Amino acid sequence: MSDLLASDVITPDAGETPLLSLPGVSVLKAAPMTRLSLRLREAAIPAAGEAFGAKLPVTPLGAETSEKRAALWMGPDEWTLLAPEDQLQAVFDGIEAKLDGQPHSLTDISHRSEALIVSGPKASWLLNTGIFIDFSLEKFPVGTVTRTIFHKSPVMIWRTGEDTFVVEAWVSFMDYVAGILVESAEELAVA
Amino acid sequence: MSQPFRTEKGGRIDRGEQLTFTFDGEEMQGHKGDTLASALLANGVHLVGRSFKYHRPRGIVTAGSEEPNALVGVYRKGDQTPNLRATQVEVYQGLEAISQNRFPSLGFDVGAVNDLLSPLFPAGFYYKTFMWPKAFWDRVYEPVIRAAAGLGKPPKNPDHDTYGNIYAHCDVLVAGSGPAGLAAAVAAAETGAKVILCDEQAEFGGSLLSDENATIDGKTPIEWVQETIAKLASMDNVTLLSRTTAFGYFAHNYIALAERVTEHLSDPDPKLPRERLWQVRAKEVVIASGAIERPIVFPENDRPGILLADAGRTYLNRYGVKVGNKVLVATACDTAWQAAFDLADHGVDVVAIADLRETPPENLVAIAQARGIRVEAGCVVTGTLGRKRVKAALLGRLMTSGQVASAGQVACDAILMSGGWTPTVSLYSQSRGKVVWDEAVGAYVPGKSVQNERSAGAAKGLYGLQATLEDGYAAGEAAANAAIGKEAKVTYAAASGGEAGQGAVLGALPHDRNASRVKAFVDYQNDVTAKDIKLAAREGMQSIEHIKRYTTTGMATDQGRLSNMNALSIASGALEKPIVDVGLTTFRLPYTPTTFGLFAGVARGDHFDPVRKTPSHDWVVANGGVYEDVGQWKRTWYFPKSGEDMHAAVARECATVRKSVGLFDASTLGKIEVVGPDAAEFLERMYTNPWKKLAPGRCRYGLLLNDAGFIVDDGVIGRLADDRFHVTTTTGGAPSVFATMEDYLQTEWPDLDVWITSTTEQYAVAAVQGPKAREVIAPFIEGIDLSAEAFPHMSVKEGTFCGVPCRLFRISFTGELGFEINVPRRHGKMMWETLAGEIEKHNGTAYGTETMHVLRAEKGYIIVGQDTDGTVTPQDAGMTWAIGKKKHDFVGKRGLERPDLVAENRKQFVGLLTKDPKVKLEEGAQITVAQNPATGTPAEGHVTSSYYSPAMGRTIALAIVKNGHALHGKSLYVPMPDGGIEVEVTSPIFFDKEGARLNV
Amino acid sequence: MLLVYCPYCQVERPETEFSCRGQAHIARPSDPAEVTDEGWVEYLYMRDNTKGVYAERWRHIHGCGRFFNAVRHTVSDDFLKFYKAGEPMPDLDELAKEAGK
Amino acid sequence: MKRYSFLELAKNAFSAHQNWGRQWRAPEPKAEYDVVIIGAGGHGLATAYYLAKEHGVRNVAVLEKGWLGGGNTGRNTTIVRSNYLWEESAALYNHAIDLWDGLSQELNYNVMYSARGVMMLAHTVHDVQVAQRHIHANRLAGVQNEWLTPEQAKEYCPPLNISKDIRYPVMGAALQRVGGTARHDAVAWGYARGADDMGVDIIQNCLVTGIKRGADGAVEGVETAKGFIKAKKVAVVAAGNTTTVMDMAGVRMPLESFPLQALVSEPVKPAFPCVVMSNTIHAYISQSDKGELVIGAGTDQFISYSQTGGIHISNHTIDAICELFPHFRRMRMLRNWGGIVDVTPDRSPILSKTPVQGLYVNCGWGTGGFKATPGSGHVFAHTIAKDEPHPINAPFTIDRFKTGRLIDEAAAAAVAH
Repeated sequence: MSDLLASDVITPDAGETPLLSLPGVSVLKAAPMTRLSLRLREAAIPAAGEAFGAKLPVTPLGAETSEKRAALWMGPDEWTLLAPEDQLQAVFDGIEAKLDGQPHSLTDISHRSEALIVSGPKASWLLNTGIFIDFSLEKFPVGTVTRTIFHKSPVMIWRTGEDTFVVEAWVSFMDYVAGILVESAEELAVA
Repeated sequence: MSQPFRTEKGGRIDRGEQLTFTFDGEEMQGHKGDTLASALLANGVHLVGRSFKYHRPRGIVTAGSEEPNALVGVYRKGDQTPNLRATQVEVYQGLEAISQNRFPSLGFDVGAVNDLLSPLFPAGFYYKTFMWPKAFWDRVYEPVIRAAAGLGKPPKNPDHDTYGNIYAHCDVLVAGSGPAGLAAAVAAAETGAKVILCDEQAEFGGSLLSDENATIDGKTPIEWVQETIAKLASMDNVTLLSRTTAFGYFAHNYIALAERVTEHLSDPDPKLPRERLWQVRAKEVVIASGAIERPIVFPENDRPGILLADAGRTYLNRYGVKVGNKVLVATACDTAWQAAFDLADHGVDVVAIADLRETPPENLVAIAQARGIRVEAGCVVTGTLGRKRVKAALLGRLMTSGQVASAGQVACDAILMSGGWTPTVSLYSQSRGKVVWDEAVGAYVPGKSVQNERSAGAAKGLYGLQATLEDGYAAGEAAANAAIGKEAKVTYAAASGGEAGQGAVLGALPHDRNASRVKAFVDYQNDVTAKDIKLAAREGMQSIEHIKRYTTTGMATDQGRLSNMNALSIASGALEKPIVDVGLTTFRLPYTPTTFGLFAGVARGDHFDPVRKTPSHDWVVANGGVYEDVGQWKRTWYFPKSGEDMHAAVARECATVRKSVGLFDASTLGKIEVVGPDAAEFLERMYTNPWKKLAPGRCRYGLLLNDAGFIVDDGVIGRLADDRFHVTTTTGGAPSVFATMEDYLQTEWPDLDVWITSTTEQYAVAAVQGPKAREVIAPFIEGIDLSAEAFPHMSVKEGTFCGVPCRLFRISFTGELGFEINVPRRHGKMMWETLAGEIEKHNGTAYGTETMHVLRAEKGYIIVGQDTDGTVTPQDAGMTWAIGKKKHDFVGKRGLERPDLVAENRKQFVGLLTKDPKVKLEEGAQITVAQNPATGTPAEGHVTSSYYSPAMGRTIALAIVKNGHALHGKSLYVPMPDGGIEVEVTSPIFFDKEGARLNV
Repeated sequence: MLLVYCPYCQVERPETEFSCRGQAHIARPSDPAEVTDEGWVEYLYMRDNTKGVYAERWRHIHGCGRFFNAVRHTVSDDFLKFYKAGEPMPDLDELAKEAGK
Repeated sequence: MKRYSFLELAKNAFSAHQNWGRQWRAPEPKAEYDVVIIGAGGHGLATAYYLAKEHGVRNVAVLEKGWLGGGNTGRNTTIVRSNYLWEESAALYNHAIDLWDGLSQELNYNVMYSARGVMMLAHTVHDVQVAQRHIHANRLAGVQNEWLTPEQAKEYCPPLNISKDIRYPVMGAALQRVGGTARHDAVAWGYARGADDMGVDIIQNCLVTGIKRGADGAVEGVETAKGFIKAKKVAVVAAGNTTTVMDMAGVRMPLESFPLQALVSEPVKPAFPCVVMSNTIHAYISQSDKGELVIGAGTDQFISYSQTGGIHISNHTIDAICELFPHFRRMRMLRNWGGIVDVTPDRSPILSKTPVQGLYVNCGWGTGGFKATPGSGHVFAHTIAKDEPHPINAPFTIDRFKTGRLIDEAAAAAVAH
């Protein structure tokens, strides 16, 4: 899990058994967290970052992290802000207070999705069974975050380490995503 | 019989490992490394199948994936695969193969009578007959034709195997691992480029695996292949894929590969996929697909024992199998001579080399003579004898007059033929490139590259080992340079031997036989002869596409790779046009037939499409709820108690809601958070209704049109704050409403300061409906005064439910006092179970979508998509009240003003009551003025919804009826097969017309 | 499956991340009330459907969600240009010439 | 024209089939025609045939840029059915069914119309409602269509998986028994032979490059690869290329042209007795007389004239086929190809006069044109000959998009709640 130092927001859900645990790859459910969708105009970016406690990345597909905070670039005026589960109200109120008077939209989406932590030397191979993105480190360096498609489900992928990815999907898609990941990894168990 | 045709030594087979397999139930032996074809030949078996139309006995012709004849069915643990090429099936212990298209047996096939009747079956015969009597087509002719056609038997059982998928990116994809492909891969890999090398065969090396004579850098071809592969395998930037066919070349350099993972294994681990689809985005592609040898079109060229010369050489050198003991070589090309020499060197009696050229190369003639092989120059085969195996050939001498004179008969048990070579341009052609005729090569070769690809070696008509290697290196270098901008520093290997052969022939050979009696096959599998092609031309088929479709030449499972050039040449002669003016049919993907399962991949059962469940799912399952599929969602349809059918369950649920209280899972409804200073302005523009004056804490029903003016969605919208709305949509409409909003927002009104966020899955939603709804929720709600005065109908407030934050709506889709509680989704299970427990105390019930539909129908509320169908306006639906009268514009407003949308006689939304209260109309039933309308009478409308209404104690229906609003009280009819049902047109609101129950 | 470049994410992605929304630069009339029936049908339904170089709208629906425009040759399916929503339509003839089509 | 029959076939067998005549000529264009039809696909050739046969208009040329029947006619999955929802559509397609029945005899060319039944599956409550509505509407309109329970559907089509365990279980099906398939090439060839016999000139490899209009705006003729051809009337039947051709006359069309893919498996012995369609999971399958499973795939999302499409389209079609017919998973794809389908906003065709005098257009058939071939040609010939629509095609105007009187087959089936 050392890869995960990129963010202390995403942690394995202690109560859950791993969905998959093979020498090549493991799949763990992440613990619940605060997720906020923040939309605003360019002028408000610095203030919002200040209020949140992590800068809002302006580089496409970029992520900025600080202690207990991660701000993920989702689009040119869209960020997903991550924080520990119990800090929802504080973070929400803090940003709203700071951005008062500046056009913006802050929406709680904490429960909308669930996250998996896919890690191991075969992690990118496993993702590539359903995702058409080049996960080589040159093309998809650590820290890259993007939405994409996994088979027939929309997902979000955040590379938090060379061999570690956070895979998020809307809750009702998670059985599908996790199910196919586990099924596709089955052949890795063959010597 | 133990492999009587196996050579003493040599070949790529593992002689130490003997494998047992069966063919048509007969047990035989082969070796690891054998294909089914090579093993059958080793056992002296040539007869392996029957042809498509005439059921002629057929044998193995090739050693590759272009094999037209040797198609077999393979059985494995109850799974059956038809039409596999014996030349590609690898032998494993216990392999079970059967021949096809024969009855009762391969040796005695009653279908062979077709061969005798063949004068009646020329190309396209079926277009000219089977028309009388008319009724016989469906009942007699077609069933007979269908039973006779087809090759193997279709699989009978569901497939047990799984199929994998992998998306990959590379700099250079090399398709084919013969000399050109290997050289290209090495050159590209040396630059550091990411290389994928694939080959359809089990072993890399292509033609090098069957060449015993040449040397490369002083090594045997096989040694060089092994060294090269070992080197490539050691490089991190190289992926080697054997048994992997590049079968499709799509736009933007997107290549699909089929990897056969377990098919060659005797007992594969079930965890392994049977095949894997590689979908590769390659920056550059090197097509090194080689060339294939052409058959010669002479009479009776289809008997078992007649093979391509190179196939004979491959069986000998690669598999250690002699194709016969007395072999005739019939050729127009130098390369076949080497096959003759190799066979002779292995002790096979080469009875003659018949070369149609007047003067074959002297050096070859000298070598032949040195081996004591009879050489016949200017000589063609004019026919063959032997039913299930060739036993003799008729030879003919080409005269200067163009006539052929008989040159006697020669006994043989195999004939190797070579009409020259045809570059394999399938992948290039799939890449949308246009092939060009190369007179020097005598073939179509790749023209200009349309995508980022280049062909190398024999695939572009370049022959000879040295030239092929050099071209491969150059192609690999150029590809890597184009992909990553790096020059290669690779030393080219030098070859000796493997010279390019000269000589070729296209089209049907002349002969001295009765032309109307003999058959010279162009397309073996589809039984197309030279005569068929000439007939098509005579009948006015001028385009090669017409000839192909009329004769079916080139439409067999090899897609004409063996036959096209000969067919073109014959057509060219018949049409008296140069070959280039005849045209060329397009090579379609896949390159070779590709398993459906490979395309389907993991998509089956629950992984066919996501199964979207709501948080109540476990409870519903435990309580016997029945689901219906609504889009990807599972929604509870109804909750039968033991002994109840659907009707009883729904009646009980309806009555219970009206009487006390019901609980409904509304989580699937789409939810969109609209936030920003211009939120109200945005909704004002999107929806028909006015929004600006809606106070925070209040809700309103919203109607959404498209710009054509038709209803596309609806839902309740609550204003949480000046700049924040909670919008709901239909379940099915959620994604499209969101996309439509984004579209208008981003492209039409980017100046608006408003953003939308989907919150469909952020909240779980429970609807509590019924007179006791307030009592049910009251114990759990905090922070909201639930009294009618403080929280009237169409209100929304934020508070808590069991301590978790909630958005509480007072809204109703049932006509009863109703609340919809939104809690963050992870608390949805808790909320549902809490409420389910609570309603029990009030003799309430959980209810499903069917009850929801009945209750809303009693109130005349529309369901978009059921009562509307994309052709209904708000006026039609009787919802003029939903249109903001003072609004200058909203989506759909202009559309609504078009002539037909304001015309008389539009179909309008009404209620229907059957004269007999017990008769329930069928949904979708038509409505007419006459009780028993004549066929073809235009309908006045149709029944959109129909239910038994417990509250009304009778059936009710909703409908769309022409001028319906003016027809209240009038009678119409619903015509059914057993007579028209009289109905009265009414208001669509059946129950509590004043809405008193809502406002308690 | 085409390879599409998103000018916002600044990456090439497979077509399945995107939805194509037809011809670009067809603006909704700013005052629909002033538009004739002919004008409205033109806005709603009439499309150039060009066999050749064509400007069309794409949305990175499974990415950043943004609409943008692309110029594509509808016979070869080659993309000639990608540009953000709001930017003017490029000279299609010029682009065709550059691409040598 | 030499009549085709079994006797004739037997007779010719004795002369080694040397004496069969041409099925159609390869004429050079004349300077002038009464009617020039642009597009020698099934619809264009049928139009020419009925112009000559029913209206005595025989001075007709059919111009084809490639080879006759080489567009969508030779690329489609050959399904014939008429169980459309709206009365206007049902009348048009049922008119075609009436002509299909007996077409082989009419043309003296076996087009192999095989009424083996078309079954449209319902997987959801909404599907059932939509199917029932079609059945009721069809019954009133005199169009055969009936409801089958899953068990009855299975009996009619034994390979069908009606297990409740699949992702979208089959809840029933609408069966049109008179629906089925026909041999696509034979349709084009049969009409070509028949039209040619009555004097129609079919001119292949003759690209139209312009439509000439006179000072009064009326058409005067067409510019072609083989020179200018004068014509009193010009009829455009160019499917996916309609926009391009109509642009030459300055007429804007509400059309978009999408790539549509289809594929066949390797031939196998009879495995599939009828035609099965599922709009909900996008499957479309039958088996040809040759033994190939013929499968219709979807359209790509962008317009294109490339006649190819993406693999993801095939993937999604085949996964649906394998879900419904799991034993076909081991079958193999033999050929995959694409056509260009011209689609109107309401998914119904346009068979209409145009704002230009003497110019007629027949287009917008989307994915479903083959089945209408005889009916379409028949009423379009009427429209051209009389300069007014046949009652059956009167609703299929270009103008309907302006007035809003759509014939919206898609809307009626698509929207879910």
